[in-house]
Amino acid sequence: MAEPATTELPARTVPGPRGPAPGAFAARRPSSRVVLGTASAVLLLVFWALGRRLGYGLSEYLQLLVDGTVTGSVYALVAVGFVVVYRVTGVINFAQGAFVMLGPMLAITFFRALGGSGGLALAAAAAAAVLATALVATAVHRLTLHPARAASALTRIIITVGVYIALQGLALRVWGPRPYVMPAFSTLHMADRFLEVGGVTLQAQSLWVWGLGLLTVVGLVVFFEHTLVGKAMRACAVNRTAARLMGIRVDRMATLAFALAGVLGAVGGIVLAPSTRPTYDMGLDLGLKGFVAAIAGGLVSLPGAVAGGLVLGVLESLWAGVTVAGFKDLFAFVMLILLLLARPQGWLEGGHE
Amino acid sequence: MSQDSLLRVERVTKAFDGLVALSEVSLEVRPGQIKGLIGPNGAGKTTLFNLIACCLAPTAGDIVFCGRSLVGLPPHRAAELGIARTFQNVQVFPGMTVLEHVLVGLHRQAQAGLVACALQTVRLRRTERRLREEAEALLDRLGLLPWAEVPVETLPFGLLRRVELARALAVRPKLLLLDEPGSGLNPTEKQAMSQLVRGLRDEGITVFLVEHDMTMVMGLADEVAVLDHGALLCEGPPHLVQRDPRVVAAYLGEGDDA
Amino acid sequence: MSSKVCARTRRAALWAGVALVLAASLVFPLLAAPARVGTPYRIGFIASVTGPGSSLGAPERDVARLVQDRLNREGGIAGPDGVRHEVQILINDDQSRADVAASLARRLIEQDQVHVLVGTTLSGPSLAIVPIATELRTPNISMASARAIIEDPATKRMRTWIFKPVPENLHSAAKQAEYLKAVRIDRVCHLYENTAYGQDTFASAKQEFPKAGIRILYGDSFDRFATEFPQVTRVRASGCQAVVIGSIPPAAAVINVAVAGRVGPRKIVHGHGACSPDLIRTAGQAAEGTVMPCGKILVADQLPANDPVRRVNLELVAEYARVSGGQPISTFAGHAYDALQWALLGLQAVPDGQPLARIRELARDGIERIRNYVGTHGVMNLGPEDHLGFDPKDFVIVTVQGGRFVLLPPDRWK
Amino acid sequence: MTARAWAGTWFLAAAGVAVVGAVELAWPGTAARLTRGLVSTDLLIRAGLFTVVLVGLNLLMGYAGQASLGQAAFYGLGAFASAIFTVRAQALGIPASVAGAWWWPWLVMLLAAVAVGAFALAVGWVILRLRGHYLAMATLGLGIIVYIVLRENLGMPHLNLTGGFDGIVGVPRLRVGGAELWPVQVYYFVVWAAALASMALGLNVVHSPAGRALRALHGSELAAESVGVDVGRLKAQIFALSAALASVAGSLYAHFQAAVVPDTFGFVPSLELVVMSAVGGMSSIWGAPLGALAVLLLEQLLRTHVLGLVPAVSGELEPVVFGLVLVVIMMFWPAGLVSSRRVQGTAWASR
Repeated sequence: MAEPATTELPARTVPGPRGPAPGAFAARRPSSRVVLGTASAVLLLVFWALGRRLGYGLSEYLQLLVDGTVTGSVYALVAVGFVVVYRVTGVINFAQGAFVMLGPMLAITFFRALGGSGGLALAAAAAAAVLATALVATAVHRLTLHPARAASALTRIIITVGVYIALQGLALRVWGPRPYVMPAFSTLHMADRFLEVGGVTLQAQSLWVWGLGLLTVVGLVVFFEHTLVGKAMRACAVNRTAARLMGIRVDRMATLAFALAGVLGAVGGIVLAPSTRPTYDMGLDLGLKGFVAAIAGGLVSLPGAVAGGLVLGVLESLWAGVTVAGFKDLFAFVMLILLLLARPQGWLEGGHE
Repeated sequence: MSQDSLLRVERVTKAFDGLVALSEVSLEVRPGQIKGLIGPNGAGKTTLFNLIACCLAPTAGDIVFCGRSLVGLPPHRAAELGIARTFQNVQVFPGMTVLEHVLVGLHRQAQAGLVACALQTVRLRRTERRLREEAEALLDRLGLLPWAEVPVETLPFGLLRRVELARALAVRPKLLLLDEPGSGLNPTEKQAMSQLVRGLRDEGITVFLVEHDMTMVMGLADEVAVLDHGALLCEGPPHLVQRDPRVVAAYLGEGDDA
Repeated sequence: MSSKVCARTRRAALWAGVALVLAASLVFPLLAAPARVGTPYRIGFIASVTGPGSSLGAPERDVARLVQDRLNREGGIAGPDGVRHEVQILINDDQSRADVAASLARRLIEQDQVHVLVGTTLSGPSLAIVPIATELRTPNISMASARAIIEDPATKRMRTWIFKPVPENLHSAAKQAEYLKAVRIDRVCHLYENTAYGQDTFASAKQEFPKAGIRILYGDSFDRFATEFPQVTRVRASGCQAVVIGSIPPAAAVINVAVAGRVGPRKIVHGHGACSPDLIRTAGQAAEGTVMPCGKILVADQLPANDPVRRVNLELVAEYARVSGGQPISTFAGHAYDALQWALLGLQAVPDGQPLARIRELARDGIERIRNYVGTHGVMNLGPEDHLGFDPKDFVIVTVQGGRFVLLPPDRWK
Repeated sequence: MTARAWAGTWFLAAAGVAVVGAVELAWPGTAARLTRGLVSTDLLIRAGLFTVVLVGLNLLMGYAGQASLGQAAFYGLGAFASAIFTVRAQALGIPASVAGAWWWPWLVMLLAAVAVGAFALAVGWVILRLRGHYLAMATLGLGIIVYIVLRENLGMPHLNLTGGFDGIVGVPRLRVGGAELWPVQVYYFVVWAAALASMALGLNVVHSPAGRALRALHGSELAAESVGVDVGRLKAQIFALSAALASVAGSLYAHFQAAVVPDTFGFVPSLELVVMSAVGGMSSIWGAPLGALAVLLLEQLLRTHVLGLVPAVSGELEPVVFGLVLVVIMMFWPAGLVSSRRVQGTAWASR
C-alpha cells in the first residue's frame, strides 16, 4: 500500500498548543476583556465619587484628562521606542531613557550655538539633536549589542543598562548637574502661554506635544506600512530566520531599529523640554514609565504602546487629582501587575509573543 | 464503555479562540494495551495528548483516568497519578546530564521539600543514594549507561528520544504517552524503539502513542484510533483501520481511490 | 655739588637697603616664629555632586575648592599656640546615596584619618553618617537640614559629635507663617516635591501654620520629574488664597510655572530650598513676585550697611563667582562655606602635638564653643544644647523682582 | 567536581575569610594598607551582605531562570523590619524588658525573614506564572511598590514608622549575651558567617532533588511538569527562599549601618543586584561572592584610584567608566566570572 506517513495534508490553521503561552491560564477564567471592562468601570466610578467629594465639575475632569494625555503622549513616544527595538532585536533597551535625555540636552546646546534665538534656529537645533541622538543610538547598537548579539537576552539587557549608566555619566560630565532651559516652541521664550478653553487651561506647548507626537507616530506607521525598509523591519519582527532567508540584512534592521528608537526618544524629550527643565538624570524616570507603557501595551504592539502610554498618563493624572499623589506610582504599578496577570500579551493584539 | 478502561476520553472538545481543534472526541485506552493514534498533520493528535497530560484544559467533555477526572488538574498532578509522556520535538533540559534527566524523573519519589534540600538532611542523602542506583538501573536497561554523565546537548538525536523515554519511565507510569517516538530515527533505531515499547507493555505499562510511520504503528499497536480535522474517524485493530475507506480518504485526499 | 649729594644719598640709600634686607632676614624668621609647622589637618568633605541632590551638592563642592584655595594661599590655619597647620580638604561624592555616604564616611575617618568630617548634602545620607561619626568619635558637620541629624528624636538631646549650620524647615515654616499672617492670608495649599526635603516642609508647615491661625486646605506631593500637575486642579477647587511650595529647583521652577499659569495671580510662597539663582533661571517670568524665606547671603548686597554678615557674604559672593565661572551663589554654597568655617574654627582650638583622637575631641569642643560666628546666614552661637546656633530672626523674606532676588523687609510685606 | 574537591574549595574559602578577618581584627586597617586603600573591612562587610542576597538571586535567576528586578525590596523589608522593631519598639508597645534583651534583634531578624518569605510566597504564587519580560516587569513593579510604601511611611504618616525619606537612625548593634558584636572587625565575622552559611544553603539546594528540578524547569517547564515537578510551587518556594535570604541580609545591613533609608532599596539598587549577579556568574553559587566583590572593588577602584590620578575630578567620571566596564564584561564574559559548566542554554528572556 501507499506510504501515508509521508503524505502531508495542507495543515489547517489550528494554533499549535506548543506549551502554554504566557496567557495559558486565561483559558480557565472568564474573558479577560470582560474583567477589564468591569474593572475600569469600577475604577472610573471611584474616581468620579472621590472627585465629587472635592467639588469637581466637568471642567476639572477634562483638565485632568488633558493633563494626563500630555504626559501620556511622551510616555507613548518612549514606549514606542521600546517596542520598535524589542520587536526587531528581542532586547529591552534600558538605554532608551538616555536617548530621551540626550534629545533636549543636545537641542539646547545646538540652539545656543546657533545664537539662541529665532524659530528657525530652534527647529534646526531640534532636528540636529534628533539626528545626533539617532547617531548615538546607532553607535550604541553597532559597538555593543551587535557584537554581543549571540548572548542571552538578559546579558544584552544588562549591556543596555551599562550603556545607560555610561551615557548618563557622560551627560553629567558634559552638561553638569544643573537644570537647563528650553524655550517654548510657539513663544520662543521661557514664559509659555497658557490657553484657556472652556475652563480647561493648558500650556501652548501641550499642543506641540500632541501634534509632534502624533506626527511622529503617524510617520512611523507610514514607514512600516508603505516603505520597503519598513516592511523588511516588520518581517524581522515576525520571524528573524525567515527574514534572513528572504535576503533581509537582519543586523542592519536592528541598527535601524535603534536609530528609530533614538529618534523617538529624542523627539519625546525635546517636545517635553520646554515644560520641564532638562537635567542629565531625567531619563531614568521617563524611561521607566515608557517601559511600563510598552509592557502594558503588550511589548510588541505599536498601537498598544501608544494606548499604554496615554492610559498610564491619564490614570496617573486622575489618581493624583482625586487622591494622594505620593501613591501615584504605586497605583500605576499595581494596575500594571494586575493587567499583566489578566492578559500578559497585551490588550490590543490577539497576542503572539 | 467497559469498566476496565485505564483512560477514557469522553466527548472532548477543545477550541482555541474559536478555532476548533478537537470536537466531541471519545475514545478509551485499556490497561496493558498499546494504542496508536494516527491522523494527518493538524488533526489534533498532539492537542489530545496535551489534554490528557493536563497541559491544556478541554473546552467541553471529560477525561477520566483510573476512575477520576483529570479536568482542571495541573500537569504535574497528571504525572503523579501515573501519566508520563515524551514530546514530538524532544524536550530535554540543556546543561543537565543523562543521569540527571532520569533523576528529575524520580523527583516525585525523593519526597524532599525545599527546606530538607537546603539543609541536606541525612534522610535526603540516603534517598539520593537510592535514587541514583535506581536511575542507573533504568539507564542500564535502556542502554544509556555509557552516557550517564554526558550533558544531553552533546548527544545525537536518536539517543535523546531514549533519554526522554528513560525520564518518562522514571515516573513509574501506568500510562505512557509517546508523541511520535519514531520520528527522526533511522530504521534500525525505529526497530529498537518498537522493541523497547513492546517490552514496556509486557511489563504492564499501558502505552498510547502518536506515530506518523504507518509501518511502525501498525506493527506495534494493538488498537488504533484515527483523528481527522479534530474528529474521531474510526477506532479498531490495525488491520481493520488500515482498510477503512474513510481513513484512506483522509490520508490521500478525498476523491482518490486507494 | 649736587652730584656729590646725589651720590651720597644714593650710597646711604644703598646701605640702608642692605641693612634693611639683613634685618629683615634676621627678624622675619622671628616674626614668623609660628612658622613652626604643626601636624597637617585633614577635613573629609562629602557632597552629593551627582544624583538627585546634585543641584545642591555641586555648588557645595565648588565652595570646598574655594576654601581649599584660600587655605593654600594663607598657608593653612594657626592653632591657639600659634603653630601653623596645613589643611587639606578631601572632596568626595556620595552620589546622593546613603550607603555610599556611609562607606565614604567610614573610609575617610578610618583610613584617611580625617580630623573633621563635613557632609553631606541630603538628609538621608547625612543621617546615615551620624552613627559612624558618633561611633568613631569624629566631629561631623552636616550640610543637610533635617533636625534629626543633630538631635535624637527619641531623647530630644543633641548628638554629641554632630553639628549643622543649616536652618530647618521649622524655621522656614515659621517665617512663612509670619509673612502670610502679615499679608492676611489664612487659607493655603501646600505642594511639595516628593523628596526628604519636600516631605519635611509639609510636616513643618502642618506644625507651624496652625499656630499662626493659618489652615492648610490641601497638601500633596509631586514628582521631581513631573511636567503636568493634576494637583493644581485640586488647588483650584480648594479655594486657598496662596500656594506654599516645598521644593528645590528645577522641580520648584516647573511647578511654579504651572501654578502661576493656572491658579492666577495668587501668592506663591516657596521654602528656603528655592533660594537659588537656579529658580529664577529656570522659572523665568513665573517666579516674579514669589516670596520665600532665605538666608541673607542671597541678598548680601541689599543688606543694610550695618548688618554684620554683609561683608563676609559680599567677599564670598565675589570669590565664588570667580571659581564657578560667573555663576551666582546659592544658599547651599553658603551652607558648605559655614560648615567648613566651623571645621576650621574647631581645629584652630586645638594645640599642636596631640594624638588623632584627642585632636578630634578638641576640635569638637572647639566647634561647640563657637560664639558670634558671622556666617552666610546670620550670626550663630553654638553650645552644648544647640548644635545649630541659628537665630530664626536671621531669615529674611525675599521676593523675585526684575529677574533678581530682592530683600523684602517687613515694612514692605503688604 | 568531586566531593573532595568541593570540600577543598570550601575549606580554602572559609579559611580565607577567617584569615582576612583575623588579620583585620588584630591589626585593623591592614587590608587597606596592603591594597593602598582599595579593600577595607567596610567593603568586605558589604560584599558579605550582598553575597547573602545574591545566593538567593542566583538560585532564582541563574538556576530557576526566573527574573527578579525587584530583589532590593526584600532586602529593604528585612532592613526596615529590624530597624522598626528595635528603634520604634517602645512606640509599638513592646515591653522594654523584651526590646532591650540581647536576643530581641535576632528574633526580629528571624521573624522578618519568615514574614518576608511568606509574603514572597504569596506574591510569587500569583506573579510567577508570568514569563520572561513580563515577569521581569512584574517584579520590577513589586520592587517599586514596596519602595513607595516604605517611602510614604506605610501610608500612615501619623505613626511615622519608617521615617519616610529620612528613614530610621540608631539601629542598635547586635549582641550575644552581654557582648556587643562590634566594632566592624568583629561584625565582619557575623556577616561572613551568614554569607558562608547562605552559600552552603545554596549549594545544598543546587545539589539536591530540588536543585535538579529547578534547572529542569529552567530548561523546559513543560517537560519538568510532565515528570511531576510542581513548577508553580517550586518557583514560588525558591522565590520565597531568595526573599528570606535578602531579608536576613537586610537585617544585618540595618544593624551594620545603624541607619536605613528607603532610597537604598529602590529600583536602581535592584538593578545593581542583577548586575552583580550577572558579573559574578548567576548560574553558580560561587558567583555570588565574586560578583559582589568584583563590582564593589570596581566602584572603589574608580572612586579612589583611577580618579585619584585626576585630582580635579570627583565622582563625575566614575559612572562613565563603570558603565563601560560593565558593558565590556557582559560582552566578553557573558556568563560572568564563574559559571558552572551546567546551566547555560535558555535564559529567562530568550525568545
